[in-house]
Amino acid sequence: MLYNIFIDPFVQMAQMPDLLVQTLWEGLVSGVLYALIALGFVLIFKASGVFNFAQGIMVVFSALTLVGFYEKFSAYGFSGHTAAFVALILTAGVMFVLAMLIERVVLRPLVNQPDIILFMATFGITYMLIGFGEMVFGGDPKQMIASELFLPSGSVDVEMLGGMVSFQKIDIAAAVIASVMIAGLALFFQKTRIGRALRAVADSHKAALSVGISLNQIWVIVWFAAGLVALVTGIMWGARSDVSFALEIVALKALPVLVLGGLTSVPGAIVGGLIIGIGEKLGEFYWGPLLGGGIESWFAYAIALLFLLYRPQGLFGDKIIERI
Amino acid sequence: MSEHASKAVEPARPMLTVNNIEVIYDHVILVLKGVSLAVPQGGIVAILGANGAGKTTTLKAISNLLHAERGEVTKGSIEFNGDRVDRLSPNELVRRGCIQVMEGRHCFGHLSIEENLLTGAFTRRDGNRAIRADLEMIYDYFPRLRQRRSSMAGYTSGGEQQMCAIGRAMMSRPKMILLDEPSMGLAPQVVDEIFEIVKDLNSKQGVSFLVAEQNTNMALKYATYGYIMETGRIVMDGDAASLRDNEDVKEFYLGIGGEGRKSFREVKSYKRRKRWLA
Amino acid sequence: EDSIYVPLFTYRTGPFAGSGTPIANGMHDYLTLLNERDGGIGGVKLIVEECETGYDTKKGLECYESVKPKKPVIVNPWSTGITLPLIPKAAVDKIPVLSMAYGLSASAKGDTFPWIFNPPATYWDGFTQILQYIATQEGGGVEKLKGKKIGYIYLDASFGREPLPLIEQLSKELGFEAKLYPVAAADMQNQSSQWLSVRRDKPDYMILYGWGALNATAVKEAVKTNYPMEKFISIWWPSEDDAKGAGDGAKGFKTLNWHAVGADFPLLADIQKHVVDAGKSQVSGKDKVGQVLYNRGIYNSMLIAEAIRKAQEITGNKVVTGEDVRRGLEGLNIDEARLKEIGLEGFTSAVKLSCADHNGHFSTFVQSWNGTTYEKVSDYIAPLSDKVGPLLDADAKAYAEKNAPWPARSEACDAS
Amino acid sequence: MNAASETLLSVDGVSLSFGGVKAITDVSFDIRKGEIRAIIGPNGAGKTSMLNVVNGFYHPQHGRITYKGKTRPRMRPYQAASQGIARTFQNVALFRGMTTLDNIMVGRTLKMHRGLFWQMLRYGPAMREEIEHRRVVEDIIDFLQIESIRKTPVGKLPYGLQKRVELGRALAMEPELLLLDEPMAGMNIEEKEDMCRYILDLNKHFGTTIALIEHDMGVVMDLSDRVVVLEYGHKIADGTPEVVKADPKVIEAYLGVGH
Amino acid sequence: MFYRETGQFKQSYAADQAVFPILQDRIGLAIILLVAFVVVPLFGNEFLLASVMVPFLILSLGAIGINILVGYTGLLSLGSAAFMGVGAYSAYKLSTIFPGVNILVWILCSGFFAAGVGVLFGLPSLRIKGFYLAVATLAAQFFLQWCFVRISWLYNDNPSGAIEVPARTLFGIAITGPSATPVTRYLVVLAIVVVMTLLASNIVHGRIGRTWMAVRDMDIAAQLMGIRLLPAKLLAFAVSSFYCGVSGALMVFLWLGAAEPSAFDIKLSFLLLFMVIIGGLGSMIGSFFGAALIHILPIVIRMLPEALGLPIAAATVEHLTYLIVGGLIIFFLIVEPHGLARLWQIAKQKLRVWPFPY
Ligand SMILES: Nc1ncnc2c1ncn2[C@@H]1O[C@H](COP(=O)(O)OP(=O)(O)OP(=O)(O)O)[C@@H](O)[C@H]1O
Ligand SMILES: Nc1ncnc2c1ncn2[C@@H]1O[C@H](COP(=O)(O)OP(=O)(O)OP(=O)(O)O)[C@@H](O)[C@H]1O
Ligand SMILES: [Mg+2]
Ligand SMILES: [Mg+2]
Repeated sequence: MLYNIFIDPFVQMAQMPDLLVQTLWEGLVSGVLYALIALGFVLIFKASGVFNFAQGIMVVFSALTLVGFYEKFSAYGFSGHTAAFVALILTAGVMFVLAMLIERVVLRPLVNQPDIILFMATFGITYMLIGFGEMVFGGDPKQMIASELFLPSGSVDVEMLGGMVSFQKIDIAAAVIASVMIAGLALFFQKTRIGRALRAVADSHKAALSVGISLNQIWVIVWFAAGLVALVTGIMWGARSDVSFALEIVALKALPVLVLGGLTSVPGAIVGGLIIGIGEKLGEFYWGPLLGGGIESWFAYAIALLFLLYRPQGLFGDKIIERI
Repeated sequence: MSEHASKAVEPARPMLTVNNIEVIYDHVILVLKGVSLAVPQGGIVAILGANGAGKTTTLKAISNLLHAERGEVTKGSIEFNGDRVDRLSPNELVRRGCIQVMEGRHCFGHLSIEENLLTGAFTRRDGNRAIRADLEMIYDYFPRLRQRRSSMAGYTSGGEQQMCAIGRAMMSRPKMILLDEPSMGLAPQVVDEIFEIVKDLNSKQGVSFLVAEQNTNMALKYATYGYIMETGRIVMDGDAASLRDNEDVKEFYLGIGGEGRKSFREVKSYKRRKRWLA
Repeated sequence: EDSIYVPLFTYRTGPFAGSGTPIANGMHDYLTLLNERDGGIGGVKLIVEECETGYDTKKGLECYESVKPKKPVIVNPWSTGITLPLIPKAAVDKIPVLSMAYGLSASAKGDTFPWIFNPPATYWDGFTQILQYIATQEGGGVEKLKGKKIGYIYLDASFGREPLPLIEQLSKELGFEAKLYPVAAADMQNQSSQWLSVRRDKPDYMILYGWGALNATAVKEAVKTNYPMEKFISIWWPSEDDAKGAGDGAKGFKTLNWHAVGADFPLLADIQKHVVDAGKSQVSGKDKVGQVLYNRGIYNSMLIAEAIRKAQEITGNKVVTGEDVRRGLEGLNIDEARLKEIGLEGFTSAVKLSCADHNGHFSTFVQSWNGTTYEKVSDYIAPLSDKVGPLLDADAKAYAEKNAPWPARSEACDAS
Repeated sequence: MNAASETLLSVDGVSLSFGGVKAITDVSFDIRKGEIRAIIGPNGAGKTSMLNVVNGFYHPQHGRITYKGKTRPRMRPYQAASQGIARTFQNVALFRGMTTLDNIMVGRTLKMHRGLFWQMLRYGPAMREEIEHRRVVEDIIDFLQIESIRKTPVGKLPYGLQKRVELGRALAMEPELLLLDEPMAGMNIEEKEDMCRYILDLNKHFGTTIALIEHDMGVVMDLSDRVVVLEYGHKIADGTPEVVKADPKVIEAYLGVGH
Repeated sequence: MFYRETGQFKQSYAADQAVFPILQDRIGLAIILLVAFVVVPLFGNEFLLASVMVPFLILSLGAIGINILVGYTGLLSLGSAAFMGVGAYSAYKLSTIFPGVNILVWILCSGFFAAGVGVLFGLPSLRIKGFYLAVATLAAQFFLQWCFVRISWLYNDNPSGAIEVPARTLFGIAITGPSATPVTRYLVVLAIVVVMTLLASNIVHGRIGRTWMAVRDMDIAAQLMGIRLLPAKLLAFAVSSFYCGVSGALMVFLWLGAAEPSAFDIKLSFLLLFMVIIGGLGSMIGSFFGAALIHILPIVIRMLPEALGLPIAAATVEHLTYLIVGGLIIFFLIVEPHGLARLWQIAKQKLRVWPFPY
């Protein structure tokens, strides 16, 4: 038993290094994809203290809108790429309108309410998006228009370490896009005037109002940004599986990532994502069989919990201020 | 009431006027019952009154922060620089030059002191250099803040946070500052300093002030005009000097009844507060 | 006015809507056709009403309670979760439950479960059918499985776990090595670790028991790992969409089925004419008629309609009740001739149920994805009844024991 | 006040720092049983931190705290409470979602013993206990003259009243040592006078020892028996109000010339 | 006019400490109980009893459990469905191991198992707070759900993977199983829920409740009042999980009749949490309001088109239900963020000052 837990997995790793590399790569890719979802949460949380339950459905909604627009255009005979990019722009527009609506209808009247109330309100948004989305797009799964958006397909197979390791091109693209986005957002928060204002809003709505920060404007910006992140996430996840309402479940995967990295930290999202992604894959691949497999569903949470016991605010989260 | 008397001494056209406003919290709790007041251009006006009189509520009504606490102005109007402002958003009001320092600090705990001060300049469009210069000015006013500039505001002491809140408001280069209990929790030296700063800004930059303050002594020393509130109404007003000489004010707000200042030890019985109205 | 009330539990919403919608359309359109074209069954109009469950057990039970006062002659839960609580209720409420190739496998035993029907095959049957297909690929009978490594990737829930005891038993008896790859419901779209393990273990064949997004993702991951598609065989639930997403790489992906794919049948032509073209269907496009899951719905409704017809025949009543339809199901006998009459010649094999056997354990065949549709690539394969039978008996007995006092069958058998 | 009365609490060479920030450096002083001891000093001098050290919320890096003759290496806040140290807070720390009455009742927690079972039944012993303590609490409410706000959620009270409720909550613990952190901030003269009376009455009639932080020099000088002055975490003076008031270091660091 | 407390002076602290000090409230409560125990069973049809009232009561009980944790103690938990599952599975195991003992005993006992598991997963709450804690409890949710799937001993190795409710009686009347009529099931559930609500309400109005609220409002200050955080929080976890556990057992035994592990999935956790928030955090009656809004309202909306004779497809109705329920949640939050319970209070307040606006 002890051998199976403590020795055998490492023996396996040593014996089949190519598989280890492949596992790490898969972990890295899932990590990046988790991080993308987590990023949407972080954006909104950091900028308004709202834990946005609707992020998952926003991913689905944006992806469906994109595909929906694309289908409409290609029905009118536009060529693949043009239609795809026009659809992309229109979808961004839709996300902007959505952000405005949410700000106007939901957030503005709820300014300065406790976090949990805003959290609840995002649940209302989720319900409405589900109802609206299913009404408009129906429940059938749709194909993501990956190649029309010039996303690569196929894989790069590299022979190494006595085996073949294959890197999916779409995964590489996802990793690159995610890194760029995350770096950009991190800079934005730390270095710009708006970024500072965003953090101020998250700290206290009331005080932010009193110094003249326009919550309305800021919320639109942030929710729009989160909408765009959702769109990118939707494209990437959609390219992996189909675009359907089932994708919503994936959003739950972002929660341990988020917590591990710290709810308020953009770099935390990516680090958390990588730790969870890689930890989860290694755990499932090498240790999972001992428990009969399928431990991935809670393993991520267990990792997150362990880290939290050590650092209650996550790895990079803002310190929880306890002062009397 | 001395309504007409006050008209006579008004030095300039009012910068801020509050006309007969009524405020209700939570749709059912009536807190202000018809409050009117005016702050002249370049004036320092004090609102005095006991706990719960409605000073804070009045200030929040002016700066439009009531909305965030489920309060609402149901009657009356508020004008700033001649325009009605009671429907504006708080940030628009700040942009027009009226900013509030809230009671009880409200710093951004997770931002450093310096970042806190910089958020004050959010509405400003006059460039980094001017903002930096003002930052230096604030640090000169409050040297303690300079020492703690990179500490997270949440970890600083109560007085440091109070300074930070005041400094932050000053960073917006306002035409008018609504100060809610600025002296609370500050060392006596710093209280003096704050009021000196108020005077300084008032005389050098022409900033007007509306100050809600419990430290009546201080407030009336620096203010040009004062209002006294009781349970949601203005019960007395007049220029600072006349209030200072008023017997009732002396007795209840300055603590110097007929025979001059008493020791706190000698206050014999719990007095029942005299009410002017109601 | 005379009518027969047939509620359809459907799920056109929720995460499984992709599969639920075509099934619902198929079921609905068939019964609507009967109303439109023939004026119902035996001259009695059918009242067909959908109740949306969202594949959620609680909502499903709510549907059940809401249709119960309207005296339904049959219910189709379309979810194992909804079926299970209905099993004991059926006898009390006198409403037969048709759980077509899902639900509780043991409910095939008519003696123990007089009110539950799950034709045409159980998941255990399906598993042995896949094994036999593999054996024929290897060029022989089941003895060819010896020494083979067979991977089983499944939804880690009751549906996927049901074959586990069978697998354990068979792997011992037939000498193959089984590798298990459970996928948690929350991780349906995220199977890379399972497929990494597949890469490591290199199973000779992969068997898939999935549902909804799990199928689509599994196919994609299999393509990504370069798993040979012709060796990847699923139980009967994947749809066209599930394979399509993976592109050309998915060609050769196989699933079990017991009915044809395509709209090339007189009955489906009639549906096209009387229902779809008349705007009485909810299908989003003409090409949807004839797809796997649409036809699954057709098959389901065919069983309902034939059971009602049989019930009318047995009782001589036009308006039948749930009790009558239960008898109709037990006496169900759709032979080739009848299939031809219905307009579904060659659509499927004959169906005959009995008092004792509510499932039939019919043969299924293997179909293969060719990039646009599924093609039948094998003959009908009968299940290994000698292996499955005892398991079923034992399970039915165990169920009755665990749920003691389980009522003994009091319903008489019609002579057939 | 009897100067020779025994020491209740003594602080020996306490130092406390947070990362680079030295909040308290090597401070020693004592509090005698039954006295009113004031701690004053400029903002950020470490007064609040000192109180936090005393009731175990912060743990000093160096130094010892002896309370009632016992030295504890690492006192936990609830231990401090159970040994009779109660306090009020600079930033009002009331339980905002509860009524005045409930807030003060929380102060009685340590004195109530009926467990979950009786609490669940409520009638019987739990109710008797509840009523018994309610009586005590009503006395406190009477004493502080907050009858009218008994059932108001404290979050909605004006600042001054919140401070009073907080005092009530601390009193409910029947403390031996009461730590007050700026109890009179944000009050006008009249209210301060009331507050002073409460403090003096407590001290006189119940013999409660009081440690007081306050920036109003009038109050401090009038009430306190002895005063400690901190500056930048160092103790710069300690003695009777008269002595301290005259100390040039104190005048320079804190009082300013005006006072 | 009718809602005046004038003239109702309290002669003793006992009367003033009562949970319902105002006469009109007590009369209202009596009427509600009368309706619940007599009118509803007499006049309600099966659908109302079996699909509306029974689930509503069971969910309310779960919501009370969560309210104790989230609303009263301020610990955000998303693992409540799993704790319900623990209750359900332990009731199932107990009732199959000891079939002779009355099922109600086991249903109530199952709460203790849930409480135990709850305490275990409550341990991190000492260090972890807020949304971070929520994710820690998610670990409980997913881990326990995994156990329900994996440990087949829990469901007696049923090949269906589900727990199936055996038929059991009380005084010769079937209360579980297929032949238990909706009326009996309703009355049994109602009795349990009423008693447990009463007990919970007693707890939260007493010392322990105040301790919890103190921890919620300001844990640091609570500590300095002599409250030990860990025991207080763990007690909250225990009591809360107890209620969830019983509610879970009731859910399987008296409502669903059989349940797969997915009956206790994360969706249920969220739903219960939302009932509590929309109903009113820290309010017993709010738990009922919330359960009503989130469980009953969709049913009503779903039935409306049919009642009005509108020919709307089932799926469309479902979409509209989502839209409307979502919209209403937002609407109610905006009208009163503190939940329906507070709205109710304000309504009473208005009634008190009626006919004046304030
Ligand atoms: N959010 C609120 N909801 C309900 N009532 C409130 C609210 N805020 C304040 N009040 C009530 O309004 C009245 C006036 O309060 P306000 O804070 O304006 O007084 P204040 O004069 O500033 O007192 P202090 O000197 O103590 O700061 C008080 O009786 C208070 O209870
Ligand atoms: N938890 C902490 N982390 C970091 N620094 C702290 C912490 N607590 C206090 N400090 C710092 O220690 C110093 C002393 O703070 P303290 O609150 O004791 O001051 P104070 O004397 O009470 O001042 P005031 O009169 O303004 O309330 C301050 O500079 C403060 O920033
Ligand atoms: Mg105030
Ligand atoms: Mg302090």
